[in-house]
Amino acid sequence: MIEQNTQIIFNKKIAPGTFLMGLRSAEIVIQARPGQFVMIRVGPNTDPLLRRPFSICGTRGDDLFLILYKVVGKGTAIMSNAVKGEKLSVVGPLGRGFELPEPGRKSIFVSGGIGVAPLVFLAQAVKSNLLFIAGYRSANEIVPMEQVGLNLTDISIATDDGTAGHPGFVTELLASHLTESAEGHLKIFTCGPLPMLKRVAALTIERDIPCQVSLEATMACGLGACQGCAVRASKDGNKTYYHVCQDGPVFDVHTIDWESL
Amino acid sequence: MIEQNTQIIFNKKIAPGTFLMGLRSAEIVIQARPGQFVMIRVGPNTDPLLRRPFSICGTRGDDLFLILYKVVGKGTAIMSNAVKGEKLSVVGPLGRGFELPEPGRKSIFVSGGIGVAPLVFLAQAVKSNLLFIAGYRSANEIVPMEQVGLNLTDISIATDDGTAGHPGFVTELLASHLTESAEGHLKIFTCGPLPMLKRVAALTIERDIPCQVSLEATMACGLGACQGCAVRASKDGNKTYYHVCQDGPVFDVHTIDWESL
Amino acid sequence: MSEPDLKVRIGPLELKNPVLTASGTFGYGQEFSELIDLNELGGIVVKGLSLKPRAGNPPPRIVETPCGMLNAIGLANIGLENFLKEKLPRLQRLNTAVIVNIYGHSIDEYGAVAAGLKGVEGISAIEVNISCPNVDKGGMTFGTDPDISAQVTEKVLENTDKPVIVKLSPNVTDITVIAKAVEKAGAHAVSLINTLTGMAIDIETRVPKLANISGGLSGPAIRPVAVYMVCQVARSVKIPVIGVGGIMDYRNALEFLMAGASAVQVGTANFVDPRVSIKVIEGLRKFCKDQGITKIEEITGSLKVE
Amino acid sequence: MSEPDLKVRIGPLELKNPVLTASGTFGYGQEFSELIDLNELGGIVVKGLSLKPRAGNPPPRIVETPCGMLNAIGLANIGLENFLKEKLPRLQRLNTAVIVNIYGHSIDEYGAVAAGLKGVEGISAIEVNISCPNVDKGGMTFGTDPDISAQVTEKVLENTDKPVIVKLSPNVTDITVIAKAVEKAGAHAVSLINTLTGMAIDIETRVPKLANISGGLSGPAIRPVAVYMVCQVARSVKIPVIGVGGIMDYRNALEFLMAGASAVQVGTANFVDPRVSIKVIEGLRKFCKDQGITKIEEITGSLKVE
Ligand SMILES: Cc1cc2nc3c(=O)[nH]c(=O)nc-3n(C[C@H](O)[C@H](O)[C@H](O)COP(=O)(O)OP(=O)(O)OC[C@H]3O[C@@H](n4cnc5c(N)ncnc54)[C@H](O)[C@@H]3O)c2cc1C
Ligand SMILES: Cc1cc2nc3c(=O)[nH]c(=O)nc-3n(C[C@H](O)[C@H](O)[C@H](O)COP(=O)(O)OP(=O)(O)OC[C@H]3O[C@@H](n4cnc5c(N)ncnc54)[C@H](O)[C@@H]3O)c2cc1C
Ligand SMILES: Cc1cc2nc3c(=O)[nH]c(=O)nc-3n(C[C@H](O)[C@H](O)[C@H](O)COP(=O)(O)O)c2cc1C
Ligand SMILES: Cc1cc2nc3c(=O)[nH]c(=O)nc-3n(C[C@H](O)[C@H](O)[C@H](O)COP(=O)(O)O)c2cc1C
Ligand code: FES
Ligand code: FES
Repeated sequence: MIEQNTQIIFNKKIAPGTFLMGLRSAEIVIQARPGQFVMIRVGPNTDPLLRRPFSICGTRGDDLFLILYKVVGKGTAIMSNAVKGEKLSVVGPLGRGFELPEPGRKSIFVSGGIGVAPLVFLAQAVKSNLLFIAGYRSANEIVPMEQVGLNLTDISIATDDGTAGHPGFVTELLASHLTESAEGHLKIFTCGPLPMLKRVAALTIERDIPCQVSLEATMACGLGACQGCAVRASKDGNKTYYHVCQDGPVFDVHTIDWESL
Repeated sequence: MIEQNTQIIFNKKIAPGTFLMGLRSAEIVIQARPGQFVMIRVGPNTDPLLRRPFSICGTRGDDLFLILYKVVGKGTAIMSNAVKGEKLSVVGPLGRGFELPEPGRKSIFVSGGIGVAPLVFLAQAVKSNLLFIAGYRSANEIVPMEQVGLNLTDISIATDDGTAGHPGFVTELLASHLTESAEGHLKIFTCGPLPMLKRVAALTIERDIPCQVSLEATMACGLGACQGCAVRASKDGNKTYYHVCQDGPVFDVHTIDWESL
Repeated sequence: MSEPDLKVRIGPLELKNPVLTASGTFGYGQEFSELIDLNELGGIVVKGLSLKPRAGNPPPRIVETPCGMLNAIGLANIGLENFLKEKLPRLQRLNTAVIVNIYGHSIDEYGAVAAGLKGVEGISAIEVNISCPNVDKGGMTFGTDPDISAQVTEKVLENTDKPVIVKLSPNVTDITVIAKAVEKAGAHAVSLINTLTGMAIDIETRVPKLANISGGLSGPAIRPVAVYMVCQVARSVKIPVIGVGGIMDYRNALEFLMAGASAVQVGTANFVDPRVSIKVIEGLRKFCKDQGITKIEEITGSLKVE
Repeated sequence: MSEPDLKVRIGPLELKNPVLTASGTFGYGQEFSELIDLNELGGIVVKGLSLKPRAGNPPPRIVETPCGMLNAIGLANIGLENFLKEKLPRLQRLNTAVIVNIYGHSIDEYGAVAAGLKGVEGISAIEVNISCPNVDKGGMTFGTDPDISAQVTEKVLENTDKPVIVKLSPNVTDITVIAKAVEKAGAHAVSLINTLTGMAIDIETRVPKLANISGGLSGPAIRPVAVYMVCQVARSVKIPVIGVGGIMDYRNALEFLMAGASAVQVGTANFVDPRVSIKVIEGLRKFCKDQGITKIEEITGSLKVE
């Protein structure tokens, strides 16, 4: 984990409202594991005040790491206006990443919207025996996988409005793959909006399929110091709350109290 | 007076730390009088919160007005990074400008540093029978007059460090022109840092030479509504305070209580 | 959908919409008349008025702070007589509520200013500033003591024929105590918050940045405090509450309405964007339309807390 | 010039420099150990400690506000026993002051936490949080009543062998009254300010943004209020004052020192820049050098007001 003023190598729009940013840091590239994130300070001003968390979406060569982000508010709007050569202070890599699938298991990646970001990085590590199911609200939101450095043979798309791929929810596509014969050999990795995650959690818990979920929470420190990013633990554990920044952002599906979310 | 989202036509560095910005507004160009100012909102953020006041430094054609500014803090730093095509909200023109000199009088313009800005605009109106004395801390701060659209024949420079023109204060140069024979035919126009203005005030008051001073004050509204920009009036008047934004920024030298400043 | 009804009632006072401009931040309205149509406003609260003219504090009177500003204007104003002569005629011609913010240095002076406005046409209500931290009375402000607050309220009520809004100070341990005291004394409404007391220091010269040493903090920085206090007060009194503090847009205004305010005042934001009050009104209208709200009054106090 | 002397004395406690990290914003120090050398700090104030572990409030616990943030962590902490076992050993190895921030739900519980830390090595002082707005006692916090504040202070003093710093709430009408009460009760120092109570509302869902409804406002937004209160308190008590609230850089820290603080705490800024506390120390050192100040203690209270 380091704090570094990293240089923007590129910052390009790859879909409406969606940007891919490359930042230079050999230190972060060496340490980064899929599922981990960084806290970015979007500028020198104190409004917005806090850093913003972003999953590491991949690395290039030995000193470039990627952030895939969607403009949703003040902070991301400022980031989208930053140009090559500017520097952004980054803290990371932070948190616990994904556990890689055991050999022989087929991985199914389930993403919703910008939740694709950490899974892209994971896909580069897993490489084979994986199916990537990416859901978007609409065709124009689709993140072009080649542009983020991923050449997948097995990828399915679902769109809420039916403008591309399967018309409907990504979880419907997932369900269609959870056949009884397959169940014992699967592992699910997922990231996306909460309603989607809840559905994936329900599907995998009821079928007893191993599943790793990357969660979001409002964060202040990202370091486990402020206890701001609490998420309720499932009753089985001995903790009441986990801290997403430190105990996560990736959790085993069973450790979370999904009802509380 | 209008509030308008004006487009930046150019924003170029013309000396170290000094920028000339051209903003498009036919409405402001029509209304603007030398000595008036505008309140600029440097960005959509609320930090910095308040607008910043800037003298109108001139107009070009029928829809471009100029701002000459020095980067001294947060707001001006943000402005200096703005690029052509961006828009800035401007309120203006505001305040009372200079009274033009009566025909036959010789005008002496005395500026210190960035205080040159309103006098440039005034010089374009006065045109003839004027001497411009511009003081700077050092040669590298000199604002190139051609670049701000002024071709003066009669201009003197003073620098505190002696790197250009008269070595020493601009007020020394001024004093050298206040010969007894000239006194009755002069009018002084001045803008600059407070110590300089105080000296000009002393020189002109003791010699009874008409003098118009452009003052600065911290401003919140620029409209005469908040009463934040108070400056103490001289004892003769019936007011205790003037408001720089409304009663000024240009004042007759006699109306101000210089001791209070 | 038909146009939503933006009218709100503040006790006996009806406003065409819930957006007022806050005292001290909008002069006498005329300063903004070239930039906006004043008649579109719910109302204008004019600069704090005292019996005699007051020159105010020496400069510097304002300093910017993170997402806020400190002011120590010192309640500079032209005094009752000049107000009636010079400012009121223009205000009377407006088709919007004109609320006169008043203050005094003694309870009697409050009464005297109110009396001076009695029967005067074109004044919709009196707002009583018991909360200004810049004017000392033995080091304390009227508005930090429930008894004195009640006495001021009673005195003003005795001397006026107009609805009385009491403007509360946030610089207290429990603002609901003061709110209840002025409600009991007969106030028709309360407005809150006035500024928080604050200070900034020039580290080069080691002197306070304001000549007055301390000043009142306003602007978006204080909004969370204001929303909290409005929510508390709205749950403790029955009279209408007017929310003030850091409103920059219609979304901020909605926070106050949902927290229990019947109307809002826009203050410091007028400096940042002189047209902000109109934009807030437009934003509220659009919000009502989009959400199918026919009367904006329905929003007041609609915050869901279990 | 030789290196300036940055040492400061807080009553019986000596700090190598006047920069502490504020409770609740720096965990137990270890969270920042990969990013800065903790030994360079003047000291670390650890997260508020109670007798038993506390899970804290449900999420959302934090929300950003203009130049600030609201938190309603609910004083989540691991409890006295786990602290001594799991966290203290690492803290004891540090070469910096370790100050334990404590709180209780009753005066006795304050005493019990203090007693549990009695005689424990490697704890330089106790900071008593009587000001947290998130924990209710009949709707009020201990720190808004001078008598109860004094009682808590006495109770802690009875049960400890360490210097006692009492941390004051800003949510009061007159903070000097509380400061004087805890001084009289024997406190060795006071620290201020804790957070201002505030609230934010999600206008789409009409629910408070914090599950706890209200929370504590911190960050640069509140700095002017903090500087003002530090200045007031420093003029009313003789014990040392530690300044807290919105410090983002050494210039802000200097405002507090000039206003009368002997040391400062950096809180929310640790989230914005985890290395900020070190930068503040470096900035103060450079300022002293540039201004020819040999002992930083000379800056305390050097504000010029006539
Ligand atoms: C561990 C982690 C990893 C993340 N990775 C990515 C990523 O790779 N790419 C990406 O685009 N985003 C990612 N996010 C979300 C990202 O942090 C937020 O979108 C960003 O902070 C918004 O900042 P803003 O200033 O633009 O929006 P704000 O102005 O702060 O908020 C705008 C709107 O977005 C909502 N919002 C803000 N933060 C979040 C959040 N964390 N979750 C859901 N809604 C939010 C707000 O409620 C508000 O409605 C991640 C979040 C976490 C916790
Ligand atoms: C009527 C008027 C006309 C002006 N015309 C011009 C102009 O044409 N060109 C130009 O460059 N500047 C002009 N100024 C000054 C300009 O407004 C300030 O430089 C600007 O507001 C600084 O903003 P900032 O955010 O960069 O600095 P801040 O971060 O606000 O302050 C940085 C430093 O500058 C000092 N400072 C801020 N404002 C002023 C001020 N008004 N006077 C003196 N010191 C100040 C602060 O005390 C601080 O030390 C004018 C001011 C007024 C009142
Ligand atoms: C420059 C200035 C002057 C003010 N003058 C007065 C006043 O005369 N009377 C009063 O009751 N409030 C006065 N206030 C307080 C405002 O009316 C308002 O209560 C406060 O600023 C909080 O709202 P805001 O954050 O929207 O500005 C003044 C505020 C400012 C900034
Ligand atoms: C997330 C968070 C948790 C806090 N927890 C505590 C605490 O446990 N005990 C305490 O006395 N103060 C606590 N505080 C208050 C800070 O120590 C400090 O007094 C306050 O935040 C103001 O300083 P700042 O603006 O620099 O953050 C907390 C503040 C924050 C932001
Ligand atoms: S964000 Fe601070 S503990 Fe997780
Ligand atoms: S800046 Fe508001 S009155 Fe002059």
